Amino acid sequence: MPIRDKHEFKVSFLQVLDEDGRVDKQLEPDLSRDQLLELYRGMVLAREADQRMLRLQRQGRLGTFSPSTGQEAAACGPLLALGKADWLVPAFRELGALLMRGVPFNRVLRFWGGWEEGNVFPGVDRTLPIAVIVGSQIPHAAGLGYAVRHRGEKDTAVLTFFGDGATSEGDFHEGMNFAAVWKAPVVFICQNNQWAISTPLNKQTVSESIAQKGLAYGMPVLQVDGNDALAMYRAAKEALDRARAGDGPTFIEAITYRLMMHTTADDPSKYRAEGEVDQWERRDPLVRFRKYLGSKRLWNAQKEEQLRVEVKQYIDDQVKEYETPIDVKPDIIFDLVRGIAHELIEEQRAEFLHRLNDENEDADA
Amino acid sequence: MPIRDKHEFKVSFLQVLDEDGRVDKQLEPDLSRDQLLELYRGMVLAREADQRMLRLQRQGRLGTFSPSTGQEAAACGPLLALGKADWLVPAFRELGALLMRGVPFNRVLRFWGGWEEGNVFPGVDRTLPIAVIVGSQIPHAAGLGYAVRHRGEKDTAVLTFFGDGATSEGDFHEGMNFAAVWKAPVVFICQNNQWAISTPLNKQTVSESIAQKGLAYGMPVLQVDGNDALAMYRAAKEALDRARAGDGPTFIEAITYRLMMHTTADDPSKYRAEGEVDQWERRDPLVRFRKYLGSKRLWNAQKEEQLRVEVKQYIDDQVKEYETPIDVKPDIIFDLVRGIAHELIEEQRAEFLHRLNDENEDADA
Amino acid sequence: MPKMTMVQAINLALHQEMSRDESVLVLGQDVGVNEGVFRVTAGLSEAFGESRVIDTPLAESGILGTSIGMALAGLRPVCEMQFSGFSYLMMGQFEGHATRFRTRTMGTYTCPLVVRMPYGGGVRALEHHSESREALYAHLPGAKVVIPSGPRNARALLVAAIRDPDAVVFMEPKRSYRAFREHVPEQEEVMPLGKAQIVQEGTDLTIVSWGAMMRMTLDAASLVASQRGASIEVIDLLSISPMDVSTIIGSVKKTGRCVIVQEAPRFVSISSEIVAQINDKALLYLEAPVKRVTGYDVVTPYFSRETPYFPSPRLIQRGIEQTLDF
Amino acid sequence: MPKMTMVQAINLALHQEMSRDESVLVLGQDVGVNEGVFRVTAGLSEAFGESRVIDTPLAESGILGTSIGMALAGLRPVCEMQFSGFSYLMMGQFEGHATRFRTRTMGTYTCPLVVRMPYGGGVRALEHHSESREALYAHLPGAKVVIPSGPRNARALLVAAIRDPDAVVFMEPKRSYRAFREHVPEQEEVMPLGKAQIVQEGTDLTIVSWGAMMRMTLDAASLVASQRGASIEVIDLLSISPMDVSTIIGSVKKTGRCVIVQEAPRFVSISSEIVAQINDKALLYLEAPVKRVTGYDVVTPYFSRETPYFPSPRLIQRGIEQTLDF
Ligand SMILES: Cc1ncc(C[n+]2csc(CCOP(=O)(O)OP(=O)(O)O)c2C)c(N)n1
Ligand SMILES: Cc1ncc(C[n+]2csc(CCOP(=O)(O)OP(=O)(O)O)c2C)c(N)n1
Ligand SMILES: [Mg+2]
Ligand SMILES: [Mg+2]
Repeated sequence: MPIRDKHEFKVSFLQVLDEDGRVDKQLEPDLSRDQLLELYRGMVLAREADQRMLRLQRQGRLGTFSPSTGQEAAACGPLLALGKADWLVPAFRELGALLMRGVPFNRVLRFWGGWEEGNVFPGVDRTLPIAVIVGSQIPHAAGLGYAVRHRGEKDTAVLTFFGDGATSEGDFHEGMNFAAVWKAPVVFICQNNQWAISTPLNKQTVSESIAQKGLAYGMPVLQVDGNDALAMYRAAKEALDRARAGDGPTFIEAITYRLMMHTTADDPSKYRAEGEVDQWERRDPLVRFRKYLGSKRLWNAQKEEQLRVEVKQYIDDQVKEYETPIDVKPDIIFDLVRGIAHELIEEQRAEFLHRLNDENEDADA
Repeated sequence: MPIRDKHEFKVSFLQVLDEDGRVDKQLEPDLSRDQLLELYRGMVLAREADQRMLRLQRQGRLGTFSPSTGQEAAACGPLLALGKADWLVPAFRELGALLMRGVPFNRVLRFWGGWEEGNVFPGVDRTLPIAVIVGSQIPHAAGLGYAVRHRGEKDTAVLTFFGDGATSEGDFHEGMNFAAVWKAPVVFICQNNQWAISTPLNKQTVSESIAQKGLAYGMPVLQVDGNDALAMYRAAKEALDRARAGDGPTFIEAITYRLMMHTTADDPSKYRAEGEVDQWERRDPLVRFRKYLGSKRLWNAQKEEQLRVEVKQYIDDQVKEYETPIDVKPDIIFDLVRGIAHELIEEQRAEFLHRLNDENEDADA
Repeated sequence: MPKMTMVQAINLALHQEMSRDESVLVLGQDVGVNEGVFRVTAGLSEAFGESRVIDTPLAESGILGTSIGMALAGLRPVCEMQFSGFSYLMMGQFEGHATRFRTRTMGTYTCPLVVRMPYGGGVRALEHHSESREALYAHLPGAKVVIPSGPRNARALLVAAIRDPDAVVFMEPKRSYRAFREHVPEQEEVMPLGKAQIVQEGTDLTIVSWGAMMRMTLDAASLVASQRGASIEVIDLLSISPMDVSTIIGSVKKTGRCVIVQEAPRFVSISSEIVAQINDKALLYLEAPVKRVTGYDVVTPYFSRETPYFPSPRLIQRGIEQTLDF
Repeated sequence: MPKMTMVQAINLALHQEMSRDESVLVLGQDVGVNEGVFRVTAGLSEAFGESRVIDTPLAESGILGTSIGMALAGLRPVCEMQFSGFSYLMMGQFEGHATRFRTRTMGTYTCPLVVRMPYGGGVRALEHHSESREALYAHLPGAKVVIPSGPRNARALLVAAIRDPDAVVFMEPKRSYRAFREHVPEQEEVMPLGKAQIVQEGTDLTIVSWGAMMRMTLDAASLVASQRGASIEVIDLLSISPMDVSTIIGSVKKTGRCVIVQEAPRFVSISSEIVAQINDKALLYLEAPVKRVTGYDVVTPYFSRETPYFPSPRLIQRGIEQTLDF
């Protein structure tokens, strides 16, 4: 008794498709052809959209944004398991998740283009906007989880994403703990893409894994190959099912990699070796999944070509829509500051409109 | 490979003296007679001082305070291992630690009596004042650890205390992580006394132990019988030695119990069963340690009597000192707000002195 | 109904609102079984159960952050910061989300929540338990900050805060929690947010105050009135943000003299803004500088020294006299 | 020496202070290998090594909290909040400790540290990257808040902040980081904290401004001066807290008219305090209400809408004209 081992823990690792696209039959999820194609389309759309955003940004047609190329499996796999009644609480590097959720691409563009309209998702409910303050959305997910359970919404869960860097923030810790204590139906997915801007994982934490951070909260944890869309689907599906069944939250670490810059304002050559990137390019989640589809005879070069054309057409249309001027009153922000009007705001609105007038005259003159 | 256990962890539990005071010879630390008696005196002093404070508070001679009765082993054991060059970063329930550190009891009284002088410890260096904001001192300990190592102060470590409730705060998380990443020489001791005011441990966290929270940071962790002064000494000594040797921080969970109210303003009968307290009273750390001393023929009733007399005499003297009026300028706070004088502060100081004058005249009239 | 303390009145508001609206819930440290360290949440857990009266872990940012999540889902959480001195730990969630979701999503998501917190000095408490920092919250666009001064308005304002569509910081002057009693009607009473109250009419001088300072202010005002026959108008600000500037301006235009009494330190405070509003809108009516009777710009001393660091009736009286004599 | 941008000037201050004093170190997110997201810490890691230029984990409260620990041990940490919009996460450590250790321990322990943070709008950045919230820090007793307006004073003030015995919030107007260059002498230059600077003398009207607004203000002032022959005094506040009130009062007593130009929202802001100080000390000298040209009390809009939400030279010009014509 004097010194004895009292508690034991382990962190398991899940991979379904290996790096060559070979599937582990035991673990292969039971997905229909349509579901598989939906997942693949989601990833391709995310990739193509990302590349287009990069061009738009370089052309000055879009603001700074955070590319997600390389992380499509981690973002899209779980979305295939998410229902309409579930809540989605994103960070800022889950383009694929937003698009699979049904958020029109033009809204994403509007967000990065500097318009609040980019946070309004017509017809898409229960989907929070991008969270810019790292980790701050994690307690929101816990609160949403509490709310849906409190309301007796059976079969409803909450899915939230964040990065490896976010796990250092107090809000990660507090949000995870609340969810665990409340047994809230929340699935926490950390996209461990190895970097937080220029900070490599080993300066972020010296734990052997990110997954083990969930042990602090008494939460089931799993480490997943985040470039394996099937594994991500499987892990998220199981966790969401557990959440819906009332068995509480789960923490999933998705091991993946940020193939591009942190944001378009960032120059990764300052802090990381090209070789590292090459190595991860070989683990491209799209290539791997395509091989799997091929091996199931669901895919070929022609289908790929068709898909790319369709996706690009969609993107073109959405870019056009994005670039259609937004027609709103210039003082809309004064309407939005609070739900109830107040004299000081109205006074300032009047000042503002007067000033706009004055400056426009000035510009005209 | 597809699903496999990748990391394994365990939490061990340490006890040296069992509940009847029987020692585990293998684990018994090599302490001299003087050291053992110093440790016992520390615990007795803490207990007697706590009881005296309770009386003073009830008599209106002291403000609200947080009694530490029952937690003496957890606070005093580690102090025996702490050197003068080490830093001590307390929370607010380590009376024994402050007294063993050499802080005169009258200073502790002054703190709880509402005087800043209670944070000035003549002749005692490297000892921070009581931290009231739960968990906020934890990052300070990490920063101090960085500083001493950065300065090349070999053989210097930092010891910090906090409660089970504190482990829910973001600052616990952030401070622990910084210390781990920096391999800072810090020993973190959580006094898990089962309650945070009225919040029981199972509403604070659903992890099987507090100790395992350290796994999140890749830190060595240990759970200790916190009512066993020898185990606390041993665990802290090993951790401090490891810290001094450059091997980084350690997290220790001391399992103990708050035998009294949270503070003198609290009524625990509202939220906990008496039976629970009785159970823990049987594990009184002083009784256990006294049995051990007796079994080593270092102690008997007469020595106990002598010690109690000596300690009470010290307490009496210190209470007298505490109740001697403090002679400082009434506007001292204006001197202390910043290190450099400024006109607005001087203007307000003048207003303040004028007002004191005016109100004194008023009182005289 | 017997007269009530502010603690009882706030408790009544919580009971009635929780009965009225299922979506209202209460969360915070020790608010359940222990009924709050000041017993403000007495009886709630018993009446509404643990799922609507939640004892949370010890984490202020987590408390507000999860409350935001609940509010986004359509609940109306009333969360408690055990003392305002620990509320700065949730400043990130407050500034970054509670005040912003409405603008950010153009009204698609809002945060109908209340953050209750006891604030202020005068109760001989530990460090961090005596400050008045309403200015920090009031500066933030989108925030609402409400401070009652007595049992009756505490009840009526808390009801309004709970029903408000946005985040409201509800600061309770703990010095007034049990200091006096007032009649509080059993039936529902709601006061609009954003409105001050003229609690005493007068023509010679306007006093603006709020929270625990109101009682002292009324005492000082009646002393000066009786000693000098001055007619003093007293405004209870109640809503710190948004501020009922027109009531203040209307009064100052009438009296030409103004004293502001505030417990908080002076620099960049609510009193500064009131002076600035008077400058903006009624400068030419002033017959004397606006007088600020406030706390000092120093770290609040420990409680044995604290008394002269807060305004006193005498200090307020002097401020009034000085302004009348200018 | 060639002319420098503000980024270069701040970098120079850091280089020189780190060379001069071994106890100075720099920490924050991406300040090391990456040299800061704005390159403010360029070359420091190379020159002084990883142990004095620390890439920290992503945790603002942890960054300030550990800096406080370092400062208590006698080091002089200069920590960076990557953007001021994330600094509210460390409000608890700032309010609770950085500003209080001196009073709490009666001077036994102090916190000689600097919190650098880029702030303010006008660079078309994401949400949370455009606010000016100096008022939050300035309200806290014990805090020092400094805002440079150009390369030369940025360098000289940062040196002073690093040498200051207490915690200093050093807010860098990111819009001015690279907007213009100034001659910055190679040899040491230190400006005292707590002092404003009269950058242009005049007799008809006083303008007080700071940070990124200074340039616009000077442009507007010279336009009005040339168009109307008005003699305008311009004060660069520099030190937000403690504030150099006597310089402002001296100027207003001379000119009788004052315009305050501030990027931040108006309500309970630095501009409010300046008006209040003028009310307290120079009311009878005023020939017109003090004019506040400020941001609006709304949530800063996303960047495509942001421009008209900040003061513009034209708006400042109008404010000056209106005050002259009153
Ligand atoms: C609280 C906060 N601090 C700093 C930043 C600036 N910042 C934006 S993204 C980022 C790194 C995030 O890293 P990680 O969580 O790993 O996500 P990733 O960018 O890799 O997807 C930082 C420091 C921020 N947005 N929020
Ligand atoms: C940040 C913060 N929140 C709330 C409080 C009020 N409070 C004081 S002690 C305490 C409970 C602390 O529990 P724990 O950490 O277990 O320490 P213990 O009191 O049991 O020694 C609380 C909630 C505080 N002091 N600081
Ligand atoms: Mg990352
Ligand atoms: Mg405890």
